[in-house]
Amino acid sequence: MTHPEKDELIALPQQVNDFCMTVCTVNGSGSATSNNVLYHALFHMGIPTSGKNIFPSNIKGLPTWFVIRVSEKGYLGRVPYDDILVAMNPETFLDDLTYLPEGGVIFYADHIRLPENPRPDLIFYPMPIRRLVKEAEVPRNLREYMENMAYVGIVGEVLGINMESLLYALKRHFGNKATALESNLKMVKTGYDWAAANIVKRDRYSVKPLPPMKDCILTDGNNAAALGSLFGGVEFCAWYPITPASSLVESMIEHNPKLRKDPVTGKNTCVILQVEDELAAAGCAIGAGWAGLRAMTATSGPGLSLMTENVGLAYFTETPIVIWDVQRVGPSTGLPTRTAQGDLTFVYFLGHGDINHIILLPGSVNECFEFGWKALDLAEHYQTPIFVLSDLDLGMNQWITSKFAYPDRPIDRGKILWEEDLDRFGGQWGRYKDIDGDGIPYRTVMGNQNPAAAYFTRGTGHNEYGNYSEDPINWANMIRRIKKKLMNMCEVLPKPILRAKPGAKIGIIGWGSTDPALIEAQDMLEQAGVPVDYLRIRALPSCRDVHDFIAAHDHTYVLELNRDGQMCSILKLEVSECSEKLSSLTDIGGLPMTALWATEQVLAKEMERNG
Amino acid sequence: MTHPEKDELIALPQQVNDFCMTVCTVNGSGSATSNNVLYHALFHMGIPTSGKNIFPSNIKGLPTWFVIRVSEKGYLGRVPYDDILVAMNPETFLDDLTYLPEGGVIFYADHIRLPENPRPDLIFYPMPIRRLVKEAEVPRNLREYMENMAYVGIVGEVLGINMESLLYALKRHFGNKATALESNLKMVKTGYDWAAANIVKRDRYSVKPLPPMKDCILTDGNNAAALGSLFGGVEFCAWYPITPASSLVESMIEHNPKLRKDPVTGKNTCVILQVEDELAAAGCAIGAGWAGLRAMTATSGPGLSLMTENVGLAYFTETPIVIWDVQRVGPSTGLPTRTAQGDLTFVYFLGHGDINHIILLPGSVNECFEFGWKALDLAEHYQTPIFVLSDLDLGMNQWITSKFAYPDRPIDRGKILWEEDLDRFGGQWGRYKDIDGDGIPYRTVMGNQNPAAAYFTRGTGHNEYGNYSEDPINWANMIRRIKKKLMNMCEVLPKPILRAKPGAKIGIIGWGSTDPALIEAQDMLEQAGVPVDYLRIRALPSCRDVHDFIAAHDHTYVLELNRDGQMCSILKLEVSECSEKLSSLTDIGGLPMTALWATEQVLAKEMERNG
Amino acid sequence: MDNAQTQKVERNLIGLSPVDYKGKPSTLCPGCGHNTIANQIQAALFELGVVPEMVAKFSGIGCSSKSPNYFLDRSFGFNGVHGRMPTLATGACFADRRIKLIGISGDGDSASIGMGHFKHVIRRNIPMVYIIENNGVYGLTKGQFSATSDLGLELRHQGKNYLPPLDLCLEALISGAKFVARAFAGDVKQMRELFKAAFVHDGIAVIDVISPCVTFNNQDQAMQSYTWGRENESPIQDITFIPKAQEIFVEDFQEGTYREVKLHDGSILLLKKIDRDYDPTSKTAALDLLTESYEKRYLTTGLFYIEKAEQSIIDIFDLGREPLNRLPAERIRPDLAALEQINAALE
Amino acid sequence: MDNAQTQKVERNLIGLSPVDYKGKPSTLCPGCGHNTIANQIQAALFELGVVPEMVAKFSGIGCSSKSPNYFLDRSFGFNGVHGRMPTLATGACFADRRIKLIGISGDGDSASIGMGHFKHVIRRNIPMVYIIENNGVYGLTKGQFSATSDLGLELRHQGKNYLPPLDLCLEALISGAKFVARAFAGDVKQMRELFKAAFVHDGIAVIDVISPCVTFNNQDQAMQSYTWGRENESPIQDITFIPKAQEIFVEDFQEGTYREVKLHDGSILLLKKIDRDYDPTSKTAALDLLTESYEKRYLTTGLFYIEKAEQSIIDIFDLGREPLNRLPAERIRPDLAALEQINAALE
Ligand SMILES: Cc1ncc(C[n+]2csc(CCOP(=O)(O)OP(=O)(O)O)c2C)c(N)n1
Ligand SMILES: Cc1ncc(C[n+]2csc(CCOP(=O)(O)OP(=O)(O)O)c2C)c(N)n1
Ligand code: SF4
Ligand code: SF4
Ligand SMILES: [Mg+2]
Ligand SMILES: [Mg+2]
Repeated sequence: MTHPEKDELIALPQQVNDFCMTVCTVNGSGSATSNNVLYHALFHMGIPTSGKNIFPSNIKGLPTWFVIRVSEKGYLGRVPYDDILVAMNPETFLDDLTYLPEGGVIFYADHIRLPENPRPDLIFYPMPIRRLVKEAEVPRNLREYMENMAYVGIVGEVLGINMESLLYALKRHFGNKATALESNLKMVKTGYDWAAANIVKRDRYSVKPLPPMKDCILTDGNNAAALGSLFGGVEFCAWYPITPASSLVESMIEHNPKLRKDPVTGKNTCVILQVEDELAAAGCAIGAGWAGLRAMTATSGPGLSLMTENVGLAYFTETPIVIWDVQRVGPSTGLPTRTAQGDLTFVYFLGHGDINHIILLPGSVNECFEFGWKALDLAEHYQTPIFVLSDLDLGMNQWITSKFAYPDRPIDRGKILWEEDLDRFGGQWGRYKDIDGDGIPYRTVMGNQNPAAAYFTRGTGHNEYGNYSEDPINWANMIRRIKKKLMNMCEVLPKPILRAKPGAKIGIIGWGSTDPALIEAQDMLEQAGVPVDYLRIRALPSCRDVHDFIAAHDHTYVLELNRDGQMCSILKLEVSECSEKLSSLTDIGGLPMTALWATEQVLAKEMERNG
Repeated sequence: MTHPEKDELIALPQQVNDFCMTVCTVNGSGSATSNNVLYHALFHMGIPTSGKNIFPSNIKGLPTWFVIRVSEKGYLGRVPYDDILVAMNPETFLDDLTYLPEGGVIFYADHIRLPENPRPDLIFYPMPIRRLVKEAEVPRNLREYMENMAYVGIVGEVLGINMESLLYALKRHFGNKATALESNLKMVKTGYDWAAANIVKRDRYSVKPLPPMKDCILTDGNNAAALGSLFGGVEFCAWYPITPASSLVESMIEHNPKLRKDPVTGKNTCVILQVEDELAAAGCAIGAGWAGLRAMTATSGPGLSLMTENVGLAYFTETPIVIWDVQRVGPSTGLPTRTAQGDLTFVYFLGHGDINHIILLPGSVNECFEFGWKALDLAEHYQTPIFVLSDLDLGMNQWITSKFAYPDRPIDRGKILWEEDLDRFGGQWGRYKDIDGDGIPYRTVMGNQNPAAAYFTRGTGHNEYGNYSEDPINWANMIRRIKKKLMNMCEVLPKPILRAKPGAKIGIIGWGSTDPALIEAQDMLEQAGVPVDYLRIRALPSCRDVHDFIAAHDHTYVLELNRDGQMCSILKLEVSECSEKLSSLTDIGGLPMTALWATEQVLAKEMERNG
Repeated sequence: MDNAQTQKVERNLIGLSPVDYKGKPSTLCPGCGHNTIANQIQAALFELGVVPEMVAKFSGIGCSSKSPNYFLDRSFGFNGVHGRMPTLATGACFADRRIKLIGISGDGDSASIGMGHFKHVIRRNIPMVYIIENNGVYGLTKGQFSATSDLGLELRHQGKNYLPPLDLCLEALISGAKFVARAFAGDVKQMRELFKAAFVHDGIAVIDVISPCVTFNNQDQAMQSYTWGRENESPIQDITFIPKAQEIFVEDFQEGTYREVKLHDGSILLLKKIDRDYDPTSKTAALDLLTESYEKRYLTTGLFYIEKAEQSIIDIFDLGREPLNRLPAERIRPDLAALEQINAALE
Repeated sequence: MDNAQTQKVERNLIGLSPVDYKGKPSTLCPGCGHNTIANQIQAALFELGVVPEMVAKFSGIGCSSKSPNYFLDRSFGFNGVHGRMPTLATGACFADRRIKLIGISGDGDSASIGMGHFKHVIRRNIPMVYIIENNGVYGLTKGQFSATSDLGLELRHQGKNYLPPLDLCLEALISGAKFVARAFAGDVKQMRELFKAAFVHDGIAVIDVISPCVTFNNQDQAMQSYTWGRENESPIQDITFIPKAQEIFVEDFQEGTYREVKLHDGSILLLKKIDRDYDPTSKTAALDLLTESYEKRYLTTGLFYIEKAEQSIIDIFDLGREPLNRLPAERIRPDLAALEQINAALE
């Protein structure tokens, strides 16, 4: 094996705090921990960083990639190349190499065979991983795992990650498990020391500490959603395991005991129940929501499909529930461990018969928290299912986000009537009467002892008092009122966020987890001489602002991670008078969006459009 | 009780072969038979007639209406009034009276109490039903039933229905049950004779025989769909009972033994299996379709909702199945015995992830037959779920329709490969390879003994050979090919039907069972000085013709029986460049559309539009 | 034996009259077994002196599932979608633990589309009375076979049933139900006593009631018809429910002919032996009896199995005694300090 | 006893070698019980001399449901959605009655989301081998409780399981299964013999295989772990499958220690008594045994119940011997005359 000459490469500029590194391992080998340590250490150094786990739908032994992007400018979307490769998996090695640009760096476990003629433009650092682990006298059953800790030390040293930050990250991970901390730390140090002594740095990538990121935390969207729900006073969650939604509920299970003891009695105030399937999960949540509990469930595409009939029931009986859909790639079982924004039109029209839904679209981990509690308020206020569409990228990957803010308003239980409230109505109350003219009726819940409180809830046609009715006019009134109730909501839902550029005549619209890619693309487009305004939609149905944005621009591109341009379709309906101003740009392969893709797509289309 | 003076009324013109009569009874009383006899007798007299049963979601004892419209001009949609009432149900009597126009006629069982001050503009004929039945010495358990036969005779006589035609209708109903025929005939005659002797005709409604309707038959859409499927060579149908789809499969069960014995072996060639739920119905159909049987299921909204996940599986594994959705009013359980066109957007986007479907939209009983066999061909040809959206009105009511035409082309099994076919491919075959460039791959089915035939089917990401793949490019290619395959179909699907009017600048679009109402409305509009062209869409996605129609007209109204204007929404997507030329007009109360409503709506909107 | 509760009285212990337990007028077919059941639920609750507001009713879809509308108008009710009744009850049971839940289902609703939920609500031992109004047919959709239809049954439009029926008591037992009984709509006294016992049982009580569909499945030979039931019913006990306050007074008490079962709230179920002595606390006895009656095709009725559960699902979740759905906002939203801790841990 | 089929041979009766029964390389965790099952299916079919093309494989979703990919690459397979495997097999069984169906499912797949279909595919007696790879946990979603998880089991992220497990053999038995067995991945010989018997059985054969998940549920005390299984397994018989062509030769044959069960195709299952004599044709015996082992918490394995069904569902539908999916168009489309008759009747 020949290494390219050092000075051939030195010509490329140094890249400090700006590169992408991918660690290639097999899953089930414990590499998740090592990668998180690397990632947290960078965060501790104050460097904007994102970490994305690209993993197979399998438990052990298949290729997994962990992609760390470091960007002083704060661009945290995915990039389609790797500056640095940490190669631990011989199987994918050759393929992984193809993602490296000129000057790229490879740290590889030295039991991996290099290709016959390695690209001369790359820098290879062999790592004597197995030897280091053996010398560290690690017990046999921990060896594979410790190999991963060894590369943490080596890579950390070469890149310039502080040992202090690595220690911090290890502590964060192992908490008070002292022996585990000690042995892992030892292994990291071994790697670190070995690298210091043996590796001559020939590459151009490195990190430098920055001032600490103020008020930032590091976590995943599912954890945030769990916490947001718990702070939202959720009292009941029924669920059925499914990737990538399971960890949302599992985070709830983790935090629930600490957060949700009744301060008065010390008893639990939130029930989390794993049930037999998603039909049951939705059914149980509806039963609970109907009975006056703040209720939710979380699932992904296949589970959502199974909830369809029950969603119709909740919609038409006006029962509050929150449904988190952490999207993965569909149709069908699809790619269970890959990300997409493919459930939007489905959810929008979910259920037979005339139906319309409210959908919240968090675009950051912080919004997962915020929409967690807001969704519960909205559900109870408007007495309807509220959907929150997150995705695997947002939900399961670690993101830097601003600290969770305490809810800025009290819990909203909506128009619930208790014994004494009913008396006020003097017998005038009817479960489905639009007393206030806002389309939202008053409701009572199970347990209310007022003899006027009880009513019979049903998914069949019913009149204002909940009694069975097949009367055509009654039917029409009932479902028109429900629609009115929900259309009234648009302006109350989270407003879109505008990021404007001077002189922009073109708009781009995005939603959800593609935000970092689109922010970066917007800057790239500006540099390319095509300034665009960027609007991120955060809820459907869309509000006036969205309409105005589209109307105000010559043309607007809707960029999203699906095949069919689903948001674009919905906008063509909701803002149909501007249909011709909308173009759809889509990317669907299961990976997060890249700014490069977005930029190229918009530029190409603009070329077309202008001639 | 005072009757209005005879000559006051005589001023109104005679209405021969042009009126609407509603028979008001309670369900479970056997009135269905009587009403059908009346209806068939009219058909036998050559008079265009439609019969609609408006019944409760209940088995016995609640109000039911049977509406017979007689129209020499052939207008067979619903009208929003009743010229003639046959009142057998005291409970609804007062309300029923409000639907009568001036000069309206009431035949009422004389045990019903008339209102204190009956409207003077109406004509009342009391019928001594109970006395007649008693005198006829009907066994006690048949009395309620025979009361209905008595009114058949009375009403028939007064309207001028031939006794010969009544006899024909009775024979058609009772077939070779001689005693039943005899006793019913006797009862009808008793009523007939009593009326002839005792009723002085004071009203203006009557029928006159016309030349026999050539090549017409009388049946319901569900029976037609069943027959169409059996003639389409369906080999497997799994189902779960649900109104209004049950009778579709029950018709199949009825005809199957006669129609589908293998001419060679005398063995059955079609399996009809009632299963535990709709999840199973779809699953079984997919299993069968996958294994090379022509497979189908039939359901309605709630069942369809439950099939959602399986539809995604069929779509993505490219498994042919046909799903009949006989629509009823939703959301949720809604009005199970009322009609609607409310599942269209739901079906269009049915399934999580990126998905798109083919939907056939029969608008007549005859089309139910035709689309019955065509759907099976399309499913196998394109290897995808094919939806056929009928509705309760079309499916369960009796309609006059032209004779069923024998399929004009051989059964199309699509690209199925058997042992010897595979050899031709010389090992090049892959289940999901687009060999022909039309997006449609070749498939093998279970039982094929060629060692190259077997493959592993899965709803997860797979490559051209069906092997598991998480590769982003492969994924994108796979689902883009599927979309291409289905978009290629538009022009092959049943084309829309145009009914043009000279000088029309305005278009109206409809689909499904509203056809008679829209045909009539078109004529009414013309008379009102607003000629419109009428396009009935028969399949989605829509073809070029639909686009051209919308583009060619100043404005187009889409009229349908739902709340949200679902077809209009889809057209706004598919023909989005013409969005602003489309307006939605909707009616949703569970009853069939009336021409009057359609006419008034279009006129009002035209007034608005023209300032 | 003849004791006070079975006599018609105008007012019960809590001063309510039978009308207070009524529902809307039934729209089911006259003679339908489901109406009898609705009546006996009213009677049982009246006799027990239960406050109607302390009951909630759940059902799926079917003629049977309509019946909650026909009793206890003063109780909350939720008539959901087909087969999913148990899930609604499961979610609701945590909202106010004082409320007693009654679920009404049909054989189609529970044995076909709802089979999975039926099994799992039992496994979770949700505190409710689960009544199946079993007529061996789909009533509301006009007479198709159900999974409890008799082998060989013939129905119009459907032909002949070639599949063996499921026995829902066996199904319940196997999945861990601790109160399993069968009643027959032709035997109202037994039904009512069973309902009372089920109502005070602490945990799920499953009662399979053979409830003839007079419109679609009441031919004399049909297993779920009145005639067949009357001819083939074989009750295993003569049952009397004795409320906790009341002295037991049995006129013809004979050694060995009675078994007493003490219920959760202190009431007693007095089981008078009929043919053979039967121990309703033995699961094996129940299995053997039900297997035998299934194979020999007779209709055993009575209390097949009863056992006290160690803890209810509400205890397992350690909820307070106050209804969860009434906790004020400040007791369900953690405070700012808690959030600050969370934030700190994620820094 | 030592007979030919259990020895490694290069070629079987139909001239195929073990490789002809292989699937794709497994991507399950090394040591996963599911891999053992896949291997034993291959071995059993190899030994039986079944043509791989005459087999079709069905599964739902889960690690277990992936395993059909890891055996019989020459057979058609359909890996559907979670819990609905039985429905796919049901639809497919009518297409070509010569094909033998194998369904593979997990405890999550069959006992939770798929419970209803599990029950009903049994009730319909669809001719297939139904194998549950039961590890008491959700493997593929990383270690949640399943409905067969042991009471009190603790799992990371999930806490403690407070619900009693379901016994899938009992469930199968109650719903009418006529071949019910349990195997343990730590006991391959028994498993293989059971597979062979199941394969020649004419109707649904349900085999619950305890198949440890080494990654998420293999702690020594866990009911579905290797260790617990090895310590608590109590096979009721020593099983030997004797193909129909072969002479029975039993070395240590002793009066009263063996039972012979004749299978549908003429093969024989030789059941050597272990602790007590057990009659696998008695449903009561099976119920009692399973109830006992459930309550006393030991792992019974073996053939619990076997009975010959009177007719298969394919007979009931009276299908021809030719595969339905190969009938040419003219045999499935009625002729013009038939349509004319229909039209005439509707005039
Ligand atoms: C998802 C769904 N499928 C089918 C139906 C149609 N349906 C209404 S009631 C019923 C069966 C009722 O049978 P059962 O539960 O035995 O009640 P019964 O009417 O006999 O009392 C069915 C299938 C439905 N409402 N929803
Ligand atoms: C409708 C649906 N819900 C949930 C899932 C997620 N999921 C995949 S596998 C699985 C459970 C598998 O458990 P089991 O059947 O016991 O198989 P094992 O992995 O343990 O072998 C679940 C819940 C899914 N794929 N589809
Ligand atoms: S159809 Fe049958 S089940 Fe339904 S109400 Fe009538 S008798 Fe009862
Ligand atoms: S996770 Fe468990 S069940 Fe899945 S492959 Fe690994 S050991 Fe087997
Ligand atoms: Mg029933
Ligand atoms: Mg499992």
